[in-house]
Amino acid sequence: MTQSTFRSLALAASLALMGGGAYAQVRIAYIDPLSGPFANVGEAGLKGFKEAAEILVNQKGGIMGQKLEFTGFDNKGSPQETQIQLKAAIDQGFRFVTLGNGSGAAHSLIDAVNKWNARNPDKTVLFFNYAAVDPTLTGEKCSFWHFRFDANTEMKMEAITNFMENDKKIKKVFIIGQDYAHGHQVAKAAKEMLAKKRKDVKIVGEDLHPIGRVKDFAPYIAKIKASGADTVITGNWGNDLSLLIKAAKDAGLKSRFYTYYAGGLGTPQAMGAAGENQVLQLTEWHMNVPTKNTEKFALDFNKKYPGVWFYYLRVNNMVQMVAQAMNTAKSTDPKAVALALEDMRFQVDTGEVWMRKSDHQAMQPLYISIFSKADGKTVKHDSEGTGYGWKTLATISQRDSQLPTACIMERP
Amino acid sequence: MSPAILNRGRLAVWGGCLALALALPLVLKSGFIISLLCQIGIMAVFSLSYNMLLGQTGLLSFGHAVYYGLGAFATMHLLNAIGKGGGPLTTALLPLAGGLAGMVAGVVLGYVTTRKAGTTFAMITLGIGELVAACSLMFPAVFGGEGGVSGNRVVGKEAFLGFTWGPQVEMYGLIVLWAFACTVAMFALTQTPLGRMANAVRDNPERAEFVGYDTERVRFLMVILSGFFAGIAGGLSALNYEIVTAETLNAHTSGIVLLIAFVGGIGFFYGPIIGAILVTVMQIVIGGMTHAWLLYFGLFFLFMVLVAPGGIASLIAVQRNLWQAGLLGRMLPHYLAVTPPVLVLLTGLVGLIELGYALLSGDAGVGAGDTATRVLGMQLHLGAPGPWLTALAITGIGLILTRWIGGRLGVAWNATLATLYGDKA
Amino acid sequence: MEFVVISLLNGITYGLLLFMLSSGLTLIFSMMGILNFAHASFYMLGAYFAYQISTWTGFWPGLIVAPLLVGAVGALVERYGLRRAHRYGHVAELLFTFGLAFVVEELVHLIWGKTSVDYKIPAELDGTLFSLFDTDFPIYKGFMMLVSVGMLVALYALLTRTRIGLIIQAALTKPDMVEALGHNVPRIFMLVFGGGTALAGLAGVIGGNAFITEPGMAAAVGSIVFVIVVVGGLGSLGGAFIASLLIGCIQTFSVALSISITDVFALVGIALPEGSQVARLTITQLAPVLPYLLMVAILIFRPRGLMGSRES
Amino acid sequence: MSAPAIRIKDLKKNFGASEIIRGVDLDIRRGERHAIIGPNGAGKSTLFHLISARLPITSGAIELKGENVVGLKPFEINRKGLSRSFQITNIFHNLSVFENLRCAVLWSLGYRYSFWQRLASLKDARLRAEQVMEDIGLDKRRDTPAGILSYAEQRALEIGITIASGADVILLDEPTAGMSHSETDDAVELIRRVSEGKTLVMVEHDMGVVFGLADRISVLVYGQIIATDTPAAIRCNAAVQEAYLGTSPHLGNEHD
Repeated sequence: MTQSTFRSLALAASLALMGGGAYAQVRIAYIDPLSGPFANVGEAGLKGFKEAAEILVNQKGGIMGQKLEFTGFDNKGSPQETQIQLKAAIDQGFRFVTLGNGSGAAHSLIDAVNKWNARNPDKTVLFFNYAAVDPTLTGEKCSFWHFRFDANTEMKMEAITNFMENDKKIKKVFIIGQDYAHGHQVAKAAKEMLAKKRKDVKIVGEDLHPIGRVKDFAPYIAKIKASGADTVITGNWGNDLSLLIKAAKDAGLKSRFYTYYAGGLGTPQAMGAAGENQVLQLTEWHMNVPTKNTEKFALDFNKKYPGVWFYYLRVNNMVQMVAQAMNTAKSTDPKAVALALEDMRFQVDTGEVWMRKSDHQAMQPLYISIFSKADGKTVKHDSEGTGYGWKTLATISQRDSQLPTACIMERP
Repeated sequence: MSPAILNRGRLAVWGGCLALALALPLVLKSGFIISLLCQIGIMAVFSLSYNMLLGQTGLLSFGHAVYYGLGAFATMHLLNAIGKGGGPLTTALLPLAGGLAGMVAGVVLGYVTTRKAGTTFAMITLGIGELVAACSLMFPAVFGGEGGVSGNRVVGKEAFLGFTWGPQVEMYGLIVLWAFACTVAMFALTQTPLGRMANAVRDNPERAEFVGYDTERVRFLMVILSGFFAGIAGGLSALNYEIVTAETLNAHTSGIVLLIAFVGGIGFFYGPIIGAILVTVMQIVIGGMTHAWLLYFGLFFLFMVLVAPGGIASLIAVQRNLWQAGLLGRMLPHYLAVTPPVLVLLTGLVGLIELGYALLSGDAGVGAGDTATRVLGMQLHLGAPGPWLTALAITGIGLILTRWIGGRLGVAWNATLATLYGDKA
Repeated sequence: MEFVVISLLNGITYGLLLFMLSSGLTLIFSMMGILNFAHASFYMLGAYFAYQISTWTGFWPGLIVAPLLVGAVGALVERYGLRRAHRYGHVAELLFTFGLAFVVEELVHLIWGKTSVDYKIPAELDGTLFSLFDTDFPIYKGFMMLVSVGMLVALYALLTRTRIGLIIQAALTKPDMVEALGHNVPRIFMLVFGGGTALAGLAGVIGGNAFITEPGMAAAVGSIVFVIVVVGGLGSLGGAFIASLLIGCIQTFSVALSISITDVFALVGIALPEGSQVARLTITQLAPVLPYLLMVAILIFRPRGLMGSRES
Repeated sequence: MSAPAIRIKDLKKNFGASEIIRGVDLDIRRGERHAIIGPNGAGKSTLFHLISARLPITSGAIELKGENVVGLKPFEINRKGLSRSFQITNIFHNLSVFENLRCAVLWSLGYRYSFWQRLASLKDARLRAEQVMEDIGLDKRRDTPAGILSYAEQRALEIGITIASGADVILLDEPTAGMSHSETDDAVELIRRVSEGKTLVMVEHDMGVVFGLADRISVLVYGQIIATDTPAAIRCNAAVQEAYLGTSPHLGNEHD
């Protein structure tokens, strides 16, 4: 309740007509769903940020002697509410915001931040995006005021298809996805890139289903089976992914599933044994990537917050890179911080993260891993207490996931 | 009761409200508050349009967001299509396009839905709402997919009378004007033959048929007109947020507008306005204080359904009637007497819920590992039985006291109401 | 052929589950005139209760106890909530269930968390019942069908062989008459509501582990059961049964049809302009919204539903 | 001579297997006051429901002023100048007495579904509603919600709504049911007054009312008209005597 109490006080303060003031901390507003159906995702993210700020920044001297703090603002997953919460944050003196869940909310926020900065050049705001992966956010809609620390949909597909290029067992591919922008982008990228890299691979089917509305995936599995596909590519997440995998197991479908989101936030639990040796994921990190510090950090985190599993390495990357940018710029002015972040090359546990200047998209090493029985050796840690964990199949270097950008950035 | 006198009084009330609304930003300068007020204005129009169906025509709709959302998308697309060719004046008039879109949607969908009234109507609107919401995600070219459609409300180089609509406070002024115009129009509609026959159809559709009216036609027209105003509200939201996503037309939005209208009071024209203010403020202020706000909200709603189904407006109206009859004095001591036990009960309940939330969901910022949390500003240890027993005891005491004193309130209430309506009848 | 048989099996299994959900809703709606918005919430409660029981005693006791618990909760809701709301009319009742769905979901969040729970299929039922053309048919799906059919038979026996059943049956088609005969006692309402919610609970017990037990599961099926009740016809259990199977099969088979709207129109000789998004939609994409389209069509062409005996 | 106000030919109505109206032939002359009597369950109210299209007919023909009206909706029949009241009070409960009556006159004055005219400015609607309100003696209760009127007042309002539109064929279904003697007397006066110059058809159990008001009487027994004649002739009709004496000892007051 600490932060809630604080927020109600802050709110009371804003109600008492006090504008923003000077604070002895560097504060970042975390605008994400903290109530409603996606609250678990939002809460896990906020815990991650708080923990990362404490351990990776504040315990190491902070930012120019100041503490880095994250404060939650509940946008309830809604693009409109996101804007109201942005206003609330600005009122309370926040100059940095971060958001990750839902490209809708991210689009809303990037628009609102752009407009706010254009209309209030003396009180600019900077937006750190830690998980919204719509390529247009660093493409057509790219903004000087937005930085993305996660690889976008197309980069991830580039990495996946790079991996598939070398797997000559793949002959027939089926693409299934949720019928909305993300699903469309995944399908489009998969088709284009496979056509380039593996002319011999046949796309034997492509299906889109409405998001969150399919209960029984058996008919889709029957179709995949009938198509004879040995590989399935899906951008599905949440229940749409878990149900798909479960239905595949029920029907005895042996194809491999290449996924974006099988690794976290409840999916391993829901998928359970059904995913064994069939489900692959692409992430910037997972528990069984041998790392110096992150493994310990994750274990401590999981112990401290039972039921919340550390998932986002990029949260740690972002916190450290932002802190370094501020320290380098010797300023907490958003524009100065943005300039310092541009072109930054930062060493993390998995290698180098490069923030490309042209579109503000972070480039980082990525891992393809498969859901396997935890054995204490290569699969040292299981995922979400399921007894199954992720086994690395391939590492995609930072360079291999880079794609040209369509971004034409307006710079202040 | 000559119409002229009535209108003069009404004119003063309406004018006063408009002046007050326009003057608010002079006092409340916070950007957050202005955003909140904008939201309230939009929701007021939206929920008033909803009440044209529920309160005035007796049609319970679970798909009203369709009109709102389509209005918003139409406005946004038009805004983008006009682009640089427009100016602040055209922008200010754009919500009208949203209204027309809502109206067209009303013609198409109303044709199907208004064949039935009552529960069947409710189910059909639910189904149609789902259908439209599902389809909206399938056509990214129209609905913008997950990212929605965004635009810039500042168009053209010249200001119109000094307004560009860029600053939020200018947008607020625009919303107030539109909301006021819509409210006047919707009120005027209640005073027309169609508006009155809508009431008649609500009260007794069979009788309405036997005085010459086609009830299906009355419902159909009301859906179309209601779609028009919902569309305007949608258009305002498009201009205000400068982004429209598929969420604006889904079941959640439909549910919220129902909540607002009901909590405010569907039996009174101004009920939904009260609802819009109350619900928006609750959502944002209580939502800012606790993550359990949805639960509080649901419980509050259930409480309203069971105890005050006429909504806040009906509670106000009854008090006013009591006041006019000189009976309010009889009830006041009871109200005062029941307040402390209710507060005790609420404290206990809130304590229990917050403890539960902190323990079971692990509130943000506090790990369940250290099992310490702050409830109502107190540092508590969740593992120990102390806080739980205290909260339970407070709830119990509150419950007993509320039942006891509330019972006496109930007796007095019934007696007073009997006097009030007994005199009248 | 292979595909048809497998799809048919899938469709029937899903349809039977839908029937378990909609039968209770039909009973409640037809008899009490209440559109129980929270019906799917009781389905969810069934799944969570069964999960909780399964963590203590395993799956089988939960199969019996969880629906009974859900029914008891339903009866209490009727007794202390709905009956009070009833005084203010049907709209208030409906709104009460609307709010209830809200509160139940939040309580589930509060008690079991916001992610899915690990409600497993019991080991006895985990495996393959038979293989058909190289596709496995899991034992659990067979079990689901068995329970659904068993419930159908039991319900039929209850309604046609017992006195209370006859009263309920009469109330389905002629509620006024039953009321006039003095049978409209609150106790029957409580019983029907409890019974209806218990059926939803049972569906939850066997649907929860077949699919996923999570707080959004109620919202996911909430509206489809209303569609079934409308399509089947108000007051008709038989209609609900046919509509459930129909919708189960429609959803299954339409997934199989990868043809686009353009192709469909081409079949009847109409050429659609190239390139429009509508024209490019495939039947597969539309599969999950087909039930709603069906409902709209039914309402236009046969407003009383497939087997309905009264108009509203 | 012009066509009768209502002409019914071989009208039948079944509910499932049971025949309720078993071939009714009846002509109601223009301008007459016609009463339909008969024992309970004879189908009197059902006959009204069929004429006014509240229930669909099974077979036969119904003509209103020479025009076939079978298959029309209730509101269409109403617009052709037929208005009816109900045995069970059927009014707009939440609207005031005045609003109830104003609703009843709107269509006939041609305001249809107008949403561009203010009710307050429609002088003719107001005057007409006020006139009817005075006629039915409810002018003191102008702003009272109809739902809280006394029973007799509600019955009066029921009649008021029925006649307000100025329809020239009026069907009254047991207008005095449940009233005390003095209330009944008032109601009879009211009906006599408002039906002046119009065609009136009424179902009534109170024989005092029937024989005091009606020009002609039809007797409906088990779904068939056994006699149609003047009150005097009906009183001595043997078949009527038999039918009535079989079910009730006196041809007198009867309430159900």
